[in-house]
Amino acid sequence: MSRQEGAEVHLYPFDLQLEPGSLTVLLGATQAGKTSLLRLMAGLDVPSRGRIWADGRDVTGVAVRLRDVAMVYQQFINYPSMTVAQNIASPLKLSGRMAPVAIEQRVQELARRLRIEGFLDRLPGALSGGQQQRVALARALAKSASLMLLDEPLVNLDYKLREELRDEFLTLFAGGGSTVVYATTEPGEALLLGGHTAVLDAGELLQYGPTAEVFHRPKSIRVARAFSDPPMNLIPATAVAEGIDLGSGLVLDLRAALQRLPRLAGALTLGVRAGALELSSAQWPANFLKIPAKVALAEVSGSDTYIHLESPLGGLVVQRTGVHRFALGESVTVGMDPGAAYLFDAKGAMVFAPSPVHTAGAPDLLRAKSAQSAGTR
Amino acid sequence: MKEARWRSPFLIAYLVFALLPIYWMVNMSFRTNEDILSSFSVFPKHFTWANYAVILTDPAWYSGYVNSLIYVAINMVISVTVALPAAYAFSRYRFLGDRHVFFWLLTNRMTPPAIFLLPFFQLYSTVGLMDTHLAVALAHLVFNVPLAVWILEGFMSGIPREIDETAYIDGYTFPRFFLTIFLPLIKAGIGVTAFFCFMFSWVELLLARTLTSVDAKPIVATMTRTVSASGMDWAVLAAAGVLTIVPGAIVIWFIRHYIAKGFAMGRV
Amino acid sequence: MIKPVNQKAWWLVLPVILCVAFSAILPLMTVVNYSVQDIISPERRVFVGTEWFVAVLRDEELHGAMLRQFGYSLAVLVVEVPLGILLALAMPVDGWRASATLVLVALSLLIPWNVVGTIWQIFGRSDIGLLGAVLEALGTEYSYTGNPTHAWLTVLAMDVWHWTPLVALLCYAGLRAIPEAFYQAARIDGASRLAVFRYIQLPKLRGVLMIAVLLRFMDSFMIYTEPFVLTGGGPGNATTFLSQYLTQKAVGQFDLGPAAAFSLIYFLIILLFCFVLYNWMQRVGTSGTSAAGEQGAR
Amino acid sequence: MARIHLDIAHSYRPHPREDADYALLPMRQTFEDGGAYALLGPSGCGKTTMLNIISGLVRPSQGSIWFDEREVTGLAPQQRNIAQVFQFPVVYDTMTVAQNLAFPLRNRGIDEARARARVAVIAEMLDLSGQLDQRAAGLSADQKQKISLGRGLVREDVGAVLFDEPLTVIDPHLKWQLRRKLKEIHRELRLTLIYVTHDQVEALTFADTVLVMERGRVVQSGSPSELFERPAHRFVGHFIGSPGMNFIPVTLLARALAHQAGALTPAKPEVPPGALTLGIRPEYLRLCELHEPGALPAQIEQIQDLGSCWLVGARVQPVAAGNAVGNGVGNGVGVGAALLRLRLARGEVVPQLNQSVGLQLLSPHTCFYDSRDELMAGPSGGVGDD
Repeated sequence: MSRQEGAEVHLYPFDLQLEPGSLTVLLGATQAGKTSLLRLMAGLDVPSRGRIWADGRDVTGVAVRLRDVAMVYQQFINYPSMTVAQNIASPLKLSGRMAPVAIEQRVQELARRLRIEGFLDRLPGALSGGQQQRVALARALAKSASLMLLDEPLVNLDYKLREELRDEFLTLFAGGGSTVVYATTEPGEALLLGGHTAVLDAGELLQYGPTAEVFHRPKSIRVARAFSDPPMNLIPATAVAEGIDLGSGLVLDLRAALQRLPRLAGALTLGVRAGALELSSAQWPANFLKIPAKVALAEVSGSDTYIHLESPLGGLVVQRTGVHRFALGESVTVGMDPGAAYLFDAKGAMVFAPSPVHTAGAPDLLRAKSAQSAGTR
Repeated sequence: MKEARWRSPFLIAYLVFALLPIYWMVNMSFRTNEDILSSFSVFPKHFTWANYAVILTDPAWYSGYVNSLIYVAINMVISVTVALPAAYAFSRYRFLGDRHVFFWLLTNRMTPPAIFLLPFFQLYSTVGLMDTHLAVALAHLVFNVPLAVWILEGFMSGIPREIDETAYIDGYTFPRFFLTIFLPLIKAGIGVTAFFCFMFSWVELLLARTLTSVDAKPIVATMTRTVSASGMDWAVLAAAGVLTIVPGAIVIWFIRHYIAKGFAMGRV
Repeated sequence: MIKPVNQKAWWLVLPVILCVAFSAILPLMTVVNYSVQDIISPERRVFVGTEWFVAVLRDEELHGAMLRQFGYSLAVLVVEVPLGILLALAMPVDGWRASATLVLVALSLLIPWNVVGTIWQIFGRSDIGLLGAVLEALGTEYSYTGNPTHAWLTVLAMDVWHWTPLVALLCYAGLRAIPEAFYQAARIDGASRLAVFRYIQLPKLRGVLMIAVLLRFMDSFMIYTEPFVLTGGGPGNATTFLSQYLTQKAVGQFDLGPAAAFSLIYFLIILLFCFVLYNWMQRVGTSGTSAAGEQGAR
Repeated sequence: MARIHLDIAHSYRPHPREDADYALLPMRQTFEDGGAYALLGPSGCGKTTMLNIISGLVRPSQGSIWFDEREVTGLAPQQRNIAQVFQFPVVYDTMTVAQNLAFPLRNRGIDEARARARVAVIAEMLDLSGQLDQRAAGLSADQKQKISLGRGLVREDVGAVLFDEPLTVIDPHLKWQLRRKLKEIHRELRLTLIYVTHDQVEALTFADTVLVMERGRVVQSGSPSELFERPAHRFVGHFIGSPGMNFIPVTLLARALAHQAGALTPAKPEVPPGALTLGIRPEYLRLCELHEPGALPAQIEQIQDLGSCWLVGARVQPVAAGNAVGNGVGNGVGVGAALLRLRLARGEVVPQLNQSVGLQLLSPHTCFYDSRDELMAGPSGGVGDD
């Protein structure tokens, strides 16, 4: 399928070809145009310019109900006056192609897969948020439409439920029967879902490709910023002989890291992921850049600790596995591995990205890091 | 919030003020005219059903009620049925001149019936609708349809548009969606709307009286004419009055839970 | 998100347009037509241009009616709005008491307007009416048929009795719409009962109150039936308001031209207020929905 | 400033019979003066009820509440001298920001000058100084919420400030700044702060002590790292961390335990042999060669690239206690089937899909849970707590 839309307000013209039968994540902040795009795909809105094709057939003008799509919203949308069973059955009944018995079986089967078989004869209003969303999913799956659209389906659930349902998505969509488009604001969610990712920002399609690739080789600063949580550390720099000068006397030595690069010149932006920065470790090799910093806040996300720092280079964020305590204002040293550096040119285009494996630091350090990540500091 | 001291006394005081006049009429409706005029008393001494008997047996009287109920019913049905799709359109879509149409509808709710009096008289005479239930029902549409659209629009806007979209995606046609899914969702709204249509059509006198003479003469008109004609039969008049309150009281009891909601949108 | 544009929606509105067109536009056109003609008899009519308008605007009686009308409408607002608010505050919040009160309060709204008149006609008579009798007993020469002031006051009392519930119910609904958190926060901030009213309830009622005010103004502005039954506009012209005046002209004296011209003027006045009301609705409506959204998020 | 002690139970039903009738099961709880506490739990666990009981909006159906030596069970919120911030912004529309902030002070008859000074301080902290004279009504949701926070913090004499998911309406990328504000404020004002949330990030970031709640009970109360390192209850292990702790049923033989004791450093009380549940966090579960001692054979089922690390799912086949597998744990520990999650740091050797690998279940971080899901043995308290 290939789509090409331009809706003046919400979306700038672009061309996007979804991998058939795969899962595509639309990643972007709120107002990035994800919902607009989904609505266009569904046919709820009509593009102000351009056309939409499904399997080679132009569906631009086709009425929603004649299209082969299913959609799940972030609000839990069900028919309040129908029982769960009737809700799930309704698209099947309407298609008119199935015998009542067959419908009955399909409903049962879906309910089992989504673990709501217990509530089939209740009204959606009587269920918890998570269960309501399961019902909505079941109804969407019932059609087994060739295009399945999900608009931030988990955003209104608390995070444990999100984890649970997200894992189920992976199995539910593994079949590859239908093309799934999943809109989210969370980079983490995109990574967990895998598949392909399309990064949207302010109505522009910035990059589209396999999720891991988009993550590890962002085309531009905008992509890197949109597809990093915690936000990637971005530091203005200028090219010098042995690497790049970050100002305030800090120079990152890139000679070891990137021989295979055209000579750098002029103004650059250095990008380092929070996970690639390290705190106060004895065994840093010589080429590591050591940056003095003060702790502004240690955010604990359960499995990781994000340490927000103030440094001569501006605000930095460091990610550490496990739960760690830092006093506000505590001073620490940050170690930056040249091998983990992203470089963007003056126009914001990516000129160098570290090899994926490398982002955690020099190989000889791996054991050390994993040992260290085992908590004690 | 905690109950404040002044509340209950004030409430009771008001209720007395609200109910006393009504009670007085009820009281009189159970007395004979002579009794009323001769002696003054706060409760019926010689209790009698006679006045009600008069009304329920004399066709001139009870046909009045029947007529009123007929045109109120017709009006209610028409108002709600035409208002439903319109309200949906206003609550869901933007279209050329929507705001202006809505405003224009509201102006009709606000126009004094007196203004329409004359032209209605002419118009209905020419199309030969004079003195029919339909005439009054149609006349009352002037203020009831805008009202119905207004109230329903409020209720419909409270229902997420995603439900409509999901339905269309599931393959519902508009009519089927509207009847099987949407209407059940706004039951309350329809109830409230019907109530207000009933109320405003039931209480209106001016048009009802002007557009009818004999066959469709509403109770309200019957009463005023009795007043002007045969001296003052207070007792019967009171009984008639009491009977006009009954239907309203019944209706309001049924939708009491929705009233507040209906008013909540200030759509009255 | 914004509503999609869809011109097909017109088809849904069409029935309403037709209905109202038949029962409003046609008549209005006739009015306009009359207002510029002198109808001697159905056959013989003469075009007279704006003559009637001029005549009507010069008409002393009309000025009188107009003044009485405004005076009356203001009086209605001054009494009914505060009373309505108090009543709303006093009404129980839940349980059977709540619904019982609700019904009792709303009852007077459901009484046919002429019966309202009748009720007070009876109630106020000094020979057979409780009110009248009591006032007599207190030694006042009370008579709503004889004394203009009494008549005027009685009509006002009747209107208060009849319509205050509308204001009350509006406010009541408005109060119910205030999230509990506001009251809790106020308690924790140590706010007095008065402060709660002044800083939470009153501001939150702004919307409904505006609606109530304008509705009451409109309806009192077109009041007809009740005074008609009670006083017939008298004594003298004490209770002759615009609608009575118009009906007298139209049906009574049957001079259609002036009546029509007057109708239009009347209509334009109303239209003006309508416009104000509508724009208010728009604003209030939007703010209201945003508040609803906040709660919807729960 | 007050030390808050609860000895209560609460039920919204008149005559509670079984546990399900209780919103809060009977509990004792003490909040030390000047501490930063968080009540963490899924919706419906009773955390908000507990908060409202402390603030006096809800009166507990049983028991009593003490602020220092003073019993406040029967007292109304305004008499308790506490402040509370709600989930959704509560501002007085007709007032300016300044008037809003000053409102609690006014109601307590604090004189203008002092009120103004205090308002200035708070406004400065929440960087509202710019808007002080604006009408509160016009502001954005997160601005309004800042005002609510301000009204909560404005009183110096306040015994405690209670927060009910105050950051719900805040825009995600503003959240961490406000969290930082709250922490700074806590450090500067040293007020007792109690913070209700269902979001582990909020709780663990904000609080020195987190009370994890489930179905009306406090299942564990401790520092963030304690919750992470030695969850006192399976629910905590599951609820904290994403993904949560791995659980796998095991049976220990006496012999094996002795043999393994080295691994369970220092597990007091000694883990009794028999059936129990072993818990280990994805961060601590390590891959190893099948022939290494203690290796548990497993098959790789799922590999997810999380950017900064790998998330690997390994399927474990059941092993009866006593019979050796490889020379793995089998001889000591019988193991039930389970899908275990591992987190591998970037650059660690990542296995192939369907590859069979060895897992090291026993590490200094391994926890053991009894049939009542409560912790029997795990890493010594201090681990990771620094």
